[in-house]
Amino acid sequence: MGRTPQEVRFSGPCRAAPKSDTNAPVSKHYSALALARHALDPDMPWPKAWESPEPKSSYDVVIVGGGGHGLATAYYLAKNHGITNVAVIEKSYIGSGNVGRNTTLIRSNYMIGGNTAFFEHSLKLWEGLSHDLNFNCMVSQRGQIVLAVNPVQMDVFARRGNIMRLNGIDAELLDAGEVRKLLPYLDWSKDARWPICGAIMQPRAGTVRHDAVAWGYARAASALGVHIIENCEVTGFVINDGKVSGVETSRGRINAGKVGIAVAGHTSHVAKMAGLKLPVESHILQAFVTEPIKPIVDNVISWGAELFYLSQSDKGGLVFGGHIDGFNTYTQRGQFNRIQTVAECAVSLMPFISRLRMLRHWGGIQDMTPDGSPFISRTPVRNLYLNGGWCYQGFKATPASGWTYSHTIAHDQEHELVRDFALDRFEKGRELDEFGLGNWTYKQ
Amino acid sequence: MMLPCPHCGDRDVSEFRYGGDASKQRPQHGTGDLQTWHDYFFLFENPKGPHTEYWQHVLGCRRWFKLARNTATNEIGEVVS
Amino acid sequence: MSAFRRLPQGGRIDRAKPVSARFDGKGLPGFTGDTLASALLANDKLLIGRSFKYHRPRGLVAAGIEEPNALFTIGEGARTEPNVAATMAELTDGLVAKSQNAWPSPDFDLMAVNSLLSPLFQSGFYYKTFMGPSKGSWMFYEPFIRKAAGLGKATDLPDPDRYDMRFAFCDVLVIGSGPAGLAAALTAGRSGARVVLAEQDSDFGGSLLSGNDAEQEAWRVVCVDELNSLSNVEVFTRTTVQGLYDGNLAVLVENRSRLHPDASKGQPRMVLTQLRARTIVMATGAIERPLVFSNNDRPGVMLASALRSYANRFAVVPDKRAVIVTNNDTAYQSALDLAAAGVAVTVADHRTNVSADILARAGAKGIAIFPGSGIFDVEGSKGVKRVKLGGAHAVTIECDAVGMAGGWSPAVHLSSHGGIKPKYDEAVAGFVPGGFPVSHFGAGAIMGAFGLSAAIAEGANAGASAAAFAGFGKTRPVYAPEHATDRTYAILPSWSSPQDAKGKAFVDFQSDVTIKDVKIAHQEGYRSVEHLKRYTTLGMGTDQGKTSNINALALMAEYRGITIPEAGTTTFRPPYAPLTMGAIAGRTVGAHFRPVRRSPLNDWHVKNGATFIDAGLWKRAWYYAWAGHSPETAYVKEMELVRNGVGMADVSTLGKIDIQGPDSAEFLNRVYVNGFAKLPVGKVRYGVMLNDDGLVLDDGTTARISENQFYMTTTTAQAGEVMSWLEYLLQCHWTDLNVQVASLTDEWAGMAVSGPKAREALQLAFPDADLSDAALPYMGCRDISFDGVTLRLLRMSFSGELAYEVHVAADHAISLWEHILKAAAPTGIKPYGLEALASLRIEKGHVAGLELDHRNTLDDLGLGKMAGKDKDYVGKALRFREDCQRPERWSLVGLELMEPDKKLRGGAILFAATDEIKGHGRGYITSVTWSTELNKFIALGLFDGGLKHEGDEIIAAFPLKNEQARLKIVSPHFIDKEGARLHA
Amino acid sequence: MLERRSALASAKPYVSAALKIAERPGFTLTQFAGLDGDFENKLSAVIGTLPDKVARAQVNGERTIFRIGPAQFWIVGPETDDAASRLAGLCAVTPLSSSRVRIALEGAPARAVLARLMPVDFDAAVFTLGNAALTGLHHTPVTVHCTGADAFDIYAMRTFALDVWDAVTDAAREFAASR
Repeated sequence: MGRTPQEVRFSGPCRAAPKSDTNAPVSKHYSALALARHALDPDMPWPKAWESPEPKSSYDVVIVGGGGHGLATAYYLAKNHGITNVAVIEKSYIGSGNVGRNTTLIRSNYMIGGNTAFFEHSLKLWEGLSHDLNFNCMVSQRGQIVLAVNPVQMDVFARRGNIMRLNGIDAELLDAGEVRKLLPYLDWSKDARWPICGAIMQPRAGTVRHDAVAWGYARAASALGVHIIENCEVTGFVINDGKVSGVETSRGRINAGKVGIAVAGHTSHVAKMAGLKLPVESHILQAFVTEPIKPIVDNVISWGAELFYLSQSDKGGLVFGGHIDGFNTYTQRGQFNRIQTVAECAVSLMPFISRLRMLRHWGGIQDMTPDGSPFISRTPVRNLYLNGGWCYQGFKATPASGWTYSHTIAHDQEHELVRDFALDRFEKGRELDEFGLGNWTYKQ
Repeated sequence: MMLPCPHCGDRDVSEFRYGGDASKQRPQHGTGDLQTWHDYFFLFENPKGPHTEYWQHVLGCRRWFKLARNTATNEIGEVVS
Repeated sequence: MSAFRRLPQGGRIDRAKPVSARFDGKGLPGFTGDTLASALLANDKLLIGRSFKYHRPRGLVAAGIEEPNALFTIGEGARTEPNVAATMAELTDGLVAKSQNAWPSPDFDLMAVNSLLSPLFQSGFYYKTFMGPSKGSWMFYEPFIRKAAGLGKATDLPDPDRYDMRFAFCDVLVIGSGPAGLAAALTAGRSGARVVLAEQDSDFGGSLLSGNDAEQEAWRVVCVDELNSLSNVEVFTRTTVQGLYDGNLAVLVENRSRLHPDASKGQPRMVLTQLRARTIVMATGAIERPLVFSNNDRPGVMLASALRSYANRFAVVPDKRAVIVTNNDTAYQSALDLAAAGVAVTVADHRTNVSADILARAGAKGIAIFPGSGIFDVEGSKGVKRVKLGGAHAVTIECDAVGMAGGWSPAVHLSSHGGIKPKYDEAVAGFVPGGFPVSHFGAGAIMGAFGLSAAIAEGANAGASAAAFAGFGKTRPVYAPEHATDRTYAILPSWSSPQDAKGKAFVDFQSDVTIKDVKIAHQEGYRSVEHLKRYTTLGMGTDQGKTSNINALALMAEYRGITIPEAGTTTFRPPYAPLTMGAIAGRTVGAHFRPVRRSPLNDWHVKNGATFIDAGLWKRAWYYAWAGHSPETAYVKEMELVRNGVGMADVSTLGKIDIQGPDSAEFLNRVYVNGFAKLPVGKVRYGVMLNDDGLVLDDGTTARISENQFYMTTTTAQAGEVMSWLEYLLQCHWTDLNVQVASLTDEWAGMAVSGPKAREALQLAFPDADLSDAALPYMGCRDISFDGVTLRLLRMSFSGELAYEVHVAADHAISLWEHILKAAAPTGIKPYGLEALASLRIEKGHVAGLELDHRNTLDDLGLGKMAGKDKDYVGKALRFREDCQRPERWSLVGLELMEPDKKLRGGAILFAATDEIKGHGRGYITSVTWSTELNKFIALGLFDGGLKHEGDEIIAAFPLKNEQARLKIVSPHFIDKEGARLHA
Repeated sequence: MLERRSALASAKPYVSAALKIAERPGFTLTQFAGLDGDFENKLSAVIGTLPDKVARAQVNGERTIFRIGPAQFWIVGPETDDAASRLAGLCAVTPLSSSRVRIALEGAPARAVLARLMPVDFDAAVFTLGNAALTGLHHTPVTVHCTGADAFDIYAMRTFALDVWDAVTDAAREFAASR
């Protein structure tokens, strides 16, 4: 052991960090081979996934918000537009917002003109993401099945599926018999309050390991030179003559040629510092996970009776969610009546779930807009850009959001895929109400 | 969350229907141009902190009332007349 | 050779009541009072499972809710419940338990090969591989990973058990019945306050149940007896407080599994209580932490407090010798109790200075103490054989069990559910509540008060304060037993021993996270406690990190060179322990999932062979047996009946609203786009409402009953919305209007009598009424009396035929319906259902739910002309937004199928004849029907530019079925454009 | 000839020695709402004392009066009640006799059963004779009225009556006589 027994101290607080051998070869590229090399030489350290530099005094672009969208934007700014002098400023740890609090679903079953192409682009980017980032985000295209509970709903689903097909997106209409073959464990009994009469399926939809998205983008962006600055809160914008030139932060002023906001959940709060009042309210959406069990649910399942969606994570827990609590709040604590509602859906749709146990429930604060659709656009302040208002769909939008937002920032012009995500659409009467729920933030 | 219905007393939030920000000034009927109505209907202060809002005791006396609540803590304040 | 044995006497087990359960197919004897865990240990079953990732042999670690390893599948068939902690399962006759995650058995697990590959499976390995060779490769690997992951196997059969839910209210909720909780509950109870005491264990007493002091036991019994005697106190065992929510809502779940409840007799397996407590006393105790050293997961290595519990409560002890490793004084209580039970005990104490008092007391019992030492390694693969001490004393000791005493973590979970973060307390070397709202109080170990007399004093104090806060100021405190002392703690904040490179030192047993994984997370920059948790999966298991969190974040803080408070802690989220989904859902499942709404005519429909369809909450008659048994064809017969004779439909589901008051006309004039101010008494008018955004909210009819009274109908779907909307406007904004509204949806039943013979039919039914066109013209309304009952006749038509709606108080609905059918039998009148109703309106071009979808303007629906130009109405300003006026918006059209051999379907996408069939098209079909009048499929749809294209031939595409059909755009009024039939 | 038909005509009877659950038909229910400041005086002139709060119903002879909001009352009287005609023209009068079904619960377990259904404190010391609450039962609006030590009336919406009956009898299943 090389030390005399008397010298041993059992570890306690504030001892020096473990020795890391900086001369050891470092596997920057992730692969099975790299894993094997590390397995054979357990002392060989892995490199940091992303660097944590001190902020510089100035950047070409500052992105406010180190969540999925902010990190993806920084990555694509560097990769697609060659803009690498970029800082992502995060008030907590990266991925501390909704990218780590969602139900991990990805899909592109969108019907309204302004949405379809954007979300399909996102799904295509998801399909190549692990390779692109050299980080396994576990993109699992296990298919999403949306269950219809009456014939009228089947027509509504058909319209959606037809639009998808007409836009080159996969969609299948299933009758009740076909659904039953796939999902025998649903409540097919006479007791079912609403009988399942069919479904629409998108085979390419699925799930992604959510945290990995933040980490993968951070690592890839960092490798391209982007600065990722955690524990740094933006406290104001430097605006002169209607033009932004930097941000005030808890770690001092940082100058910037352009500033992009990507803080969904807190968009109103941040935009207000730039003098903007927005069609956005902050609402809590709860999510739930059960104990891990062996594989039993192989698809993503959504229900037409009430907003309810479920999938099984690779770790084995059933992950599910429902509707927002329905009043604006910034507390990440949900109301128990909503938890009951969701449990009632789960057990009524899949009676076997009754015996499983919920391990955790948590809440994320999401931007709700009157029509349920987001914003990616310039703002009335020059060189200040807005990405927010994601409602229920922030996670699945992450890659396309970064892709189009980076374009919007780089070219000072909205990317063609997000032209309809305009800030002035309510003034113009161009709502994007994907589900026809009406212009209410708390009912969308 | 328990909400104080001015007529029925403290009741569980599940008995109520939410009606949104009550600090907004609805233009008088028959007045207000497109911009005024847009700002009234579509824009939100969305504060993190004190908020007044409408609730209806829909599974009860059906009264709408204005309530003060803190959106940062969900602490319930007074019914505002 | 055995490692554990049951003592011949002692413990809280009832030796007079033997119990036999089954474990892995073999009998498992024990006694009432045993848990599955204690029975296994008593039967010397040490190796009871395999670990999640490496399939290492594992044994019990704890005796309580924090158990990470001993997870079993309990029950069989539809009652299979995976992942149950053996420490929480009471041993009952017939209990069937199976081990998990091992094949073929925990003793001989082929998957243990994983252990050899363990260097590959370090934290985050899956983020670094399984990406090749091609883009979608994860889909190839995922099934293997999924199969390897997961803990137990669930059943996919429906749960046959019942779960109940209740609401409750109290003045003081006391959580936990240890010394502090008992003192709090009793002190509060003596004040007369309504008190609820919730205890997760099968008996009251908390840590007292694991002790062996007669005086303390007597104190416990006296307290419990007095609590039971107080009528204002409710006490619950086996009841876990799972979460605290806004408004002092505590969610309690009582587990009654041991009673083998019979669902058919209404007996629940669990009862969830939503308890609104005016005040809450948290006496949730503390959980002992393990220490981190090589092979600290060997079966037989457990918490020192667990060894004490098994010895004192269950009379199960290590066969010959136990080694206890500690960094604080509390371990000596375990050591002394084991010694008293005849077990040889050695203590390795991380601290170099152990108090003289302890040295003396331990020495007197023959306990050997090695100060300045810790365990460096444990040997023995399927059970402990020996431990190697290091530090000041490098000795090897043969033993049967190891007790770990790494200090105590106060159970702060519930105290932080409300959003108050716990704070680190140096003296406790753990997190204590970071504060309480004014109505919450803490007492005992949760506050870091680990001594008995301190806990009781704090408990009494908290109970008195809580009662006083709830308005019960007078009470008599509970005092500690005479000889109760406060045990000393004197913790040295130490977490791990230096490790050997080959051994594995576990931080989180259930998630198989080792100290090396924490190091890797640190190296790679996953340093915030949340990153650490998410990257390594630490604390994500069913034990929710109860034993692992503090050690892990202490280690991470150490690697980062910061203090524990600087590193912070993760957020504690409900539930406190795994919470059965069925218990949350309660009785609101299956047929009781959501309320069923039934028309007043429902019983008649049932008796007369109607097939029902769900429309929101309503059950509606879809079609009737007289017309056939297929939804594809029955409605066509019913349509023919209405077009050629007369039919009667149940329209009771329409929203109906009574509007009274001097300003009623002005009110209606504001909410409808069209004028109502001058509607004459005795007349009905069709009206459309907009939302403030200028989009269509709902349509319906309103009749003027008298100068100041109106009778409004809304669509079935929007009835509730419209009612609330009217109340909102009146109560919040238009307080100057003197109007009262009341819902009549349930008061009045409605029957639509439609068809050329409608008047004839009604005349037969009501021979005394003047139904002439002059007396009751189109859009006229009149109340008549029939057999002493008021009927409201409204001459209006949804079908386009001569038609009346007859409304009557719902009590009389069936009698009236039967009367009309009988009296008007000569006309051939029969009932028609919702499908025919909806199809007839398509032929007439009336919009309904599928067109009124919150996306359309008045003009989109061809109703623009209705809006009064010179009057104000809700939504007027925003109706004229730029895009809402675009001439090429999708607007209502009629559509006729041009190809008779084809079928039209709802949801088809419309294209111009020359368009390429792709993209979003120029509109879509909203509603389709076979037209009996036109003898072809017709539809309503929304099309780019609407009727500007009347006469154009277009294409409907339905790619989901590879169908396309040619259509012609026509007026949506397929029949009787001039309205001759309506006015007949 | 136009007989009345109960919304619970097809309800499955509930049989129990300890707890009676049964429809209590045969009442007139009328809503009276004020259209001027003098409303409550006019109403009490005809009806007698009015309840001063929602939580407490007033029994005047054969009539039970519920305050259901500001300037709004329900009067539940016998089938032959003439309150509506006597108040016609003095305020907004809305007959609602068909709109509600009255379900009575009586017996020792009644409070426990109610506590399983509604988020209201039904403790014997709190919800006493004469207390009333407007609340939700299985997502539908109901009025609960304490009519005796362990006796209660639930006024449920007619179209949900059978559903409420099912919810109540299901909640009371463990007290039902076994078949």
